[in-house]
Amino acid sequence: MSKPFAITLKPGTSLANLTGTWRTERPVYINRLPPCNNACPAGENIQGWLFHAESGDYEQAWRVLVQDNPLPAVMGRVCYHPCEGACNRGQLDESVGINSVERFLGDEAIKQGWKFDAPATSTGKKVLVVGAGPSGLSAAYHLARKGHRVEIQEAGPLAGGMMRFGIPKYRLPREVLDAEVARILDLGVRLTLNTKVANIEQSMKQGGFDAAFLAVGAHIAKRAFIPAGDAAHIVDAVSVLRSMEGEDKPMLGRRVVVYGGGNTAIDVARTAKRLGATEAIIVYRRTREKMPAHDFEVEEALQEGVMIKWLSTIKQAEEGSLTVEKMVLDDKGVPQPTGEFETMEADSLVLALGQDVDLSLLEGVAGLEISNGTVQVSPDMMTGFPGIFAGGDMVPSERTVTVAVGHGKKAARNIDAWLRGATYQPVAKHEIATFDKLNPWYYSDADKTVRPMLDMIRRQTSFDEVQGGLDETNALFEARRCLSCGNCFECDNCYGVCPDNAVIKLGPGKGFQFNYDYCKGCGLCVAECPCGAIKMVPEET
Amino acid sequence: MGFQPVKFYQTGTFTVGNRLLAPMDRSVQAGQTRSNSINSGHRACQGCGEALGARYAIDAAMAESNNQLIAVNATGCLEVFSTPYPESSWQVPWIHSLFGNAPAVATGVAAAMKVKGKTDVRVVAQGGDGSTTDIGFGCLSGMFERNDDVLYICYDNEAYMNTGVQRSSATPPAARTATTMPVGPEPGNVFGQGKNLPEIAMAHGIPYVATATVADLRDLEYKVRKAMKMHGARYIHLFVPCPLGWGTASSDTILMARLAKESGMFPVFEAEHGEVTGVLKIRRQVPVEEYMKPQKRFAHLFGTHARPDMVARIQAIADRNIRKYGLLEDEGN
Amino acid sequence: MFQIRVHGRGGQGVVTAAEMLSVASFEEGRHAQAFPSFGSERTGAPVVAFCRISDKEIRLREPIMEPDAIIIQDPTLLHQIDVFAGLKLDGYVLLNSRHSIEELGLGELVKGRQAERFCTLPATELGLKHVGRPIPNVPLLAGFAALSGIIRLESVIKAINEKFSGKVAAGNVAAATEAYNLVKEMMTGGAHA
Amino acid sequence: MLKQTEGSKAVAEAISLCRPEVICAYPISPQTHIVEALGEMVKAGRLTPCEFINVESEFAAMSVAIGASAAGARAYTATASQGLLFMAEAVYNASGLGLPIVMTVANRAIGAPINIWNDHSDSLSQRDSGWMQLFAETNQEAVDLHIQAFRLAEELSMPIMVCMDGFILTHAFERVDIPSQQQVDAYLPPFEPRQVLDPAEPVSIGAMVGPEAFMEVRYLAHAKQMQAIERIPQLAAEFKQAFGRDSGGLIRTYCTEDAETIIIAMGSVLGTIKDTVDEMRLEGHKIGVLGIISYRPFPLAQVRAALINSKRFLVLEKSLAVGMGGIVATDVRMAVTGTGLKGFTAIAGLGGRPITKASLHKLFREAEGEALPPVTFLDLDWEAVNKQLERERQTRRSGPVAENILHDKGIVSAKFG
Repeated sequence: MSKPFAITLKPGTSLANLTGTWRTERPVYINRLPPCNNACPAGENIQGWLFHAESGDYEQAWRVLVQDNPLPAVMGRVCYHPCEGACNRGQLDESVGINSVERFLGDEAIKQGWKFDAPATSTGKKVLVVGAGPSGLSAAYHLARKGHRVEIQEAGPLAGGMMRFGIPKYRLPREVLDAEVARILDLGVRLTLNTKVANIEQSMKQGGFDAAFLAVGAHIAKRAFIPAGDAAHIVDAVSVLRSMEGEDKPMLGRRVVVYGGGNTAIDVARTAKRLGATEAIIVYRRTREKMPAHDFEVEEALQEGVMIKWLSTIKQAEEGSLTVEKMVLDDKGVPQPTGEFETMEADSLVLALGQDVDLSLLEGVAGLEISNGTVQVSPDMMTGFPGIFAGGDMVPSERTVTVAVGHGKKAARNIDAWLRGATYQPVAKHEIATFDKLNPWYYSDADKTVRPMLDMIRRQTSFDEVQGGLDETNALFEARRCLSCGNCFECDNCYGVCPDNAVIKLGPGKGFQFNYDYCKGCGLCVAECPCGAIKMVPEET
Repeated sequence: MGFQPVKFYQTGTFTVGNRLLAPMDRSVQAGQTRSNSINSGHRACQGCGEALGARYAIDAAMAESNNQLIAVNATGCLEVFSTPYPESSWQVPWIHSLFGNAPAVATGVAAAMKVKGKTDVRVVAQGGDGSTTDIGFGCLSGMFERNDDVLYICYDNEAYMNTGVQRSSATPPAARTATTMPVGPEPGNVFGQGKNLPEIAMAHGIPYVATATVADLRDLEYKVRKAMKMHGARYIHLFVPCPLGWGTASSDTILMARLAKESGMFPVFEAEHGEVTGVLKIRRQVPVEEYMKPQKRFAHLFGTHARPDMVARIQAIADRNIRKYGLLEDEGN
Repeated sequence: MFQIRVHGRGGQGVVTAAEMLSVASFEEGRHAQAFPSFGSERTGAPVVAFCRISDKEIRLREPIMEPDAIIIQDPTLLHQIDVFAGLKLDGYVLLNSRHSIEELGLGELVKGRQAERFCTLPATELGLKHVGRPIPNVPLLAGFAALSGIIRLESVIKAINEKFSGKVAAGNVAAATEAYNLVKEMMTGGAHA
Repeated sequence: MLKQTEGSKAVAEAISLCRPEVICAYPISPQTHIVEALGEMVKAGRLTPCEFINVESEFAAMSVAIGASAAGARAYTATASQGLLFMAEAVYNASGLGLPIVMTVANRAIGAPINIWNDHSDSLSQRDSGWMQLFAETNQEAVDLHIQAFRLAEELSMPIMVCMDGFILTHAFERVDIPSQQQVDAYLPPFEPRQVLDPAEPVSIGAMVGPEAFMEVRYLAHAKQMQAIERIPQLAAEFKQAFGRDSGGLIRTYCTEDAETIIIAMGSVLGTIKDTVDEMRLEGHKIGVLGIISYRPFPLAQVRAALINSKRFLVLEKSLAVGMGGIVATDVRMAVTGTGLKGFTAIAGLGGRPITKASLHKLFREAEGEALPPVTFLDLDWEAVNKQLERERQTRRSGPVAENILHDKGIVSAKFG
């Protein structure tokens, strides 16, 4: 067809006009650090594993998860999930139930019998891990995956540390813990129980260990000076909780008073209730807002009938009774005595005032610095003695399972580097994907899934697990509530909203790239990216 | 209404694509093989809503017609920026004739297809608000009345942008244009009774009338595809913000469309044979100020010589839309 | 060339009369040209139509100002416009009326002309009688054929059958035939003359 | 087949024989009978396949034709007067896009004052639109020109107006030979568009063309009409061979061989002129006639050749370039540039004013005697005009001009209501 000159044009010929020359700013794809990942003490790539869970690929999700944390089923129960506190979705409706999805994945792994991949190589190096708590298990796991031979020496009769001897069964069923420990041991980690390391240098030399990671935990209960009559029944929380694992259950009486405001105080009070106490009363110096225990735990305890007496200190203990002084908070929130006293009945008083570390194994080791009852470590988790690393409750930090697991991972990376004569170089963190970087319009309204709770009678009378897990539908739903903050999740918005067709879609899983020949730099893709994974940068001048 | 209900998938149907959806449930725009009916290299301004809207609409029509489509274009920005000799951005058979005759030209094309028995070839006519609501109004009404087999799409950016932002009968009250300057006691465009073209189209009793915005792609595609499934005269009024004419950031084009809808300034609905059959509810209602403030064409209503009285009158227009079309969830409908 | 002018009112079939006259002439193998006084007249308004008949091609396009024959479909026009303007001295006049030329007070007009070329015919009544409508054009055409001999009745009947069909055609043929005979009778009988 | 029929009906039959695929109809006198007849044919199924579209305006009529033609359909419409002006933008567009639309213009005056009668102001106002304009002298020629027009338009991919005098031809019953379908099919091949909207081979038609190419586009349109100068006589010759009739062509001469005075005109008035010339010839006047059939393209060389051996010419035209004089005359004068021929212009028949043999006799004699001013207004009522001019000299508000003149002429305006 001979087409009339100029009147009729060939289709699509405007490709000859490179409108990219109009641009003064260019969009670039970036990755921002999601706040959940940033907040996770265990350094989990939460968004990463949620991504797979969103598509229903739970095994892949679990595998991504356990790259950082070998204990998802435990973590899904006992972690206080700072990730959820940081979750941007919290500003939209409610944060994503990361913890519940983690538990689902952990339970699914146990149910399906998923195993860790065997280490690809063997380095021939031997590492001693002291303590089979969360930190020690985590370090052992990561070291084993890096091809080192690992032996855990544990003073107690069972692995798990505080996970077993500090956390009640109703929060962490022991078969879950056992399954996750067993999976770590399946990697070839050797566990020696009932073996207290008395002298670390000696133990290392004897065993021919190239490095050691110390994670003995904090098992010694802190005492407070409370004038007490001889007949007063005063015990510490650590012993109470530990004895729950033995044959003989602790005898606390019908009216139990717990002194303290941390999670351990809550655990003991709830345990007492389950052991048959008609009254379990927590006495705490300050107010509920100031209480270190997590609010949801406090709430659950209250639901179960635990009572809490705020702004009170125990001044004296006698047989069957306590003397309590009322306190007030001063301007700075510090409790001050009022001089008002009262008496309350109590068959026993449980002190939950914190724990100390047994540092006896370090006696005589050169270069160590001990302060406030903890071992000081460098940022690479190494103590002052080369080759000896430490983590968990025995180093200065928040004392949670998740932090401990994080320590184990971090220490393992550094031990691995040290063993290779290198220094571990952490990957630089991206800028955090804060809420203002997102375009939340695009996320559908979806309230958080509520996890099922055990009925109240059983909560008050048995040690059955209180909080249930999600089923698959719920877990999928919850995973899909993730906003994928800061990282492209292939929603195609940039591809769709570009008026100049200057975004090239590379195909599923491959993301996008800009066609700068035609991109005019309008910035629509940036504005309409739901998750803040594009930014504008000035063109070079 | 507005789009096929989709199971909750992270972003529902608000984003262009959704990797969690089955391919057949995804938008045309998410597809790697979408037609790109209007190709790269066109000379629209940065962030042009009309270029975007045209690709959205024509790609959807292409998909629904199995690429058997002919497009007719009125004079206007879209025509000028897409076909400056010697280059054309169109990848569909396309004709531009005049400012005011796109509906009639489309009628002619449709008649030719009918007479030649090419029943699979479908015809779309398109124009801006000037050509649709003003100069081409007569032809449009004629096309409607005859119920010619044409889908007419109006890209409404509320003024004559091609000629330098002059008022059209789709320009909102109080808006600044080159012919309604923000001076005098009633600055900007007059508060008239308006010219509601979708309702005028409905008054013709044609099979399908719908409004849509570039901020609700799925809804737009659903409407274009629905319209393309029908025969006879069909009308889609597509709201396409203009960064140049409105004085907004080029990156805010979709935001503006969204706020127009969420404030009630632009009701999004569909109608069959003259009766409203569905509305797209407001999802997160905003006052009209939130929509107006980022736009320089309304700047004279805010700031030092603020005119809250005029803003209130515009809010009243939005409120009336909300009542009339039942745009809020709790208002029935 | 023979030129006819038809006067009447809108709705009386004036233009049709001229056209049928041209068709009748065409049927006789002659050239004919019929045209209206192109206007925007509505029902009831005075209307004029023209017809030229010739044995060779007709090129002339001017209105007929000096007709060889005038057919007046409505006698009330006599008092309103100069229907006889330009009538040739030897011209024909056929008037739709039950009254005679004299009764209509047209004696003056006939003076100095050929009185046998002036004739009236109750065409409206004939139309009513045969077609059921007071349309006088067809009877007048037939009457004109009888009066002038310019065309034959058979040609008028052919034109009728070309224009109409069925009952209407048959009625018109009947009306035409009666009109033709009536005029012939008047001419030979001289009853009115 | 020979028929005694109305011009409009004859043209409608001719159009039908050309197998148009899309017909756009909007009523305006005096073209209505054409599209009415076509509408009936389509509805009755006698013209098929064809889409008959009742549009809402002439602007839409031409626009629908544009769309149809661009989509590869043979498109036809008809208009007149104000209607042509109302579609003017689309008229230019159709030619600019090179769409071979054929349109009948039933020539009629342009108001105000509103006037439904014949003159050539309408199509001549579209002189520069890029459309070819062919003027019919008789209804037979109108029939024949339409058949030739489709062929020419489609060969060149340019639109054509076939102009026929409103009422004088459109409403005249006369003898017309309507060709057979076989004859027309043999002469006019199916429409093979030069550009077409087709999903199988997409193109963009109607691009914006800037200074860098616009002149070339315009020149190419001009070149098309120059080609038409070649093709029109050839197509007329082929037509004669196929149909046995002289019809069309660029110009037609009558008694010009020895003529000293040549009268030039377009359209149906040529018949009256020829009758007048015949009568003058009988009296020994050396006078002839030059009919222009193809007004656009204007056959400069052919007109020059036809006039070169005469002494003087008179252009009698039914149009007026207000403030200037003749429209056709200007073109004719260009054709004879440098010949030294004496030329006169007579403006005649505006708004349907009858052009009578009597007036022509007088006019032609004056032309022969070169006793005419350069521009003559035939049968102008000087008394009425002068009275009005005088009134205006005296009073600023002298009342409605048309009304005044009608009063002066003693005609009751109500009669024209």
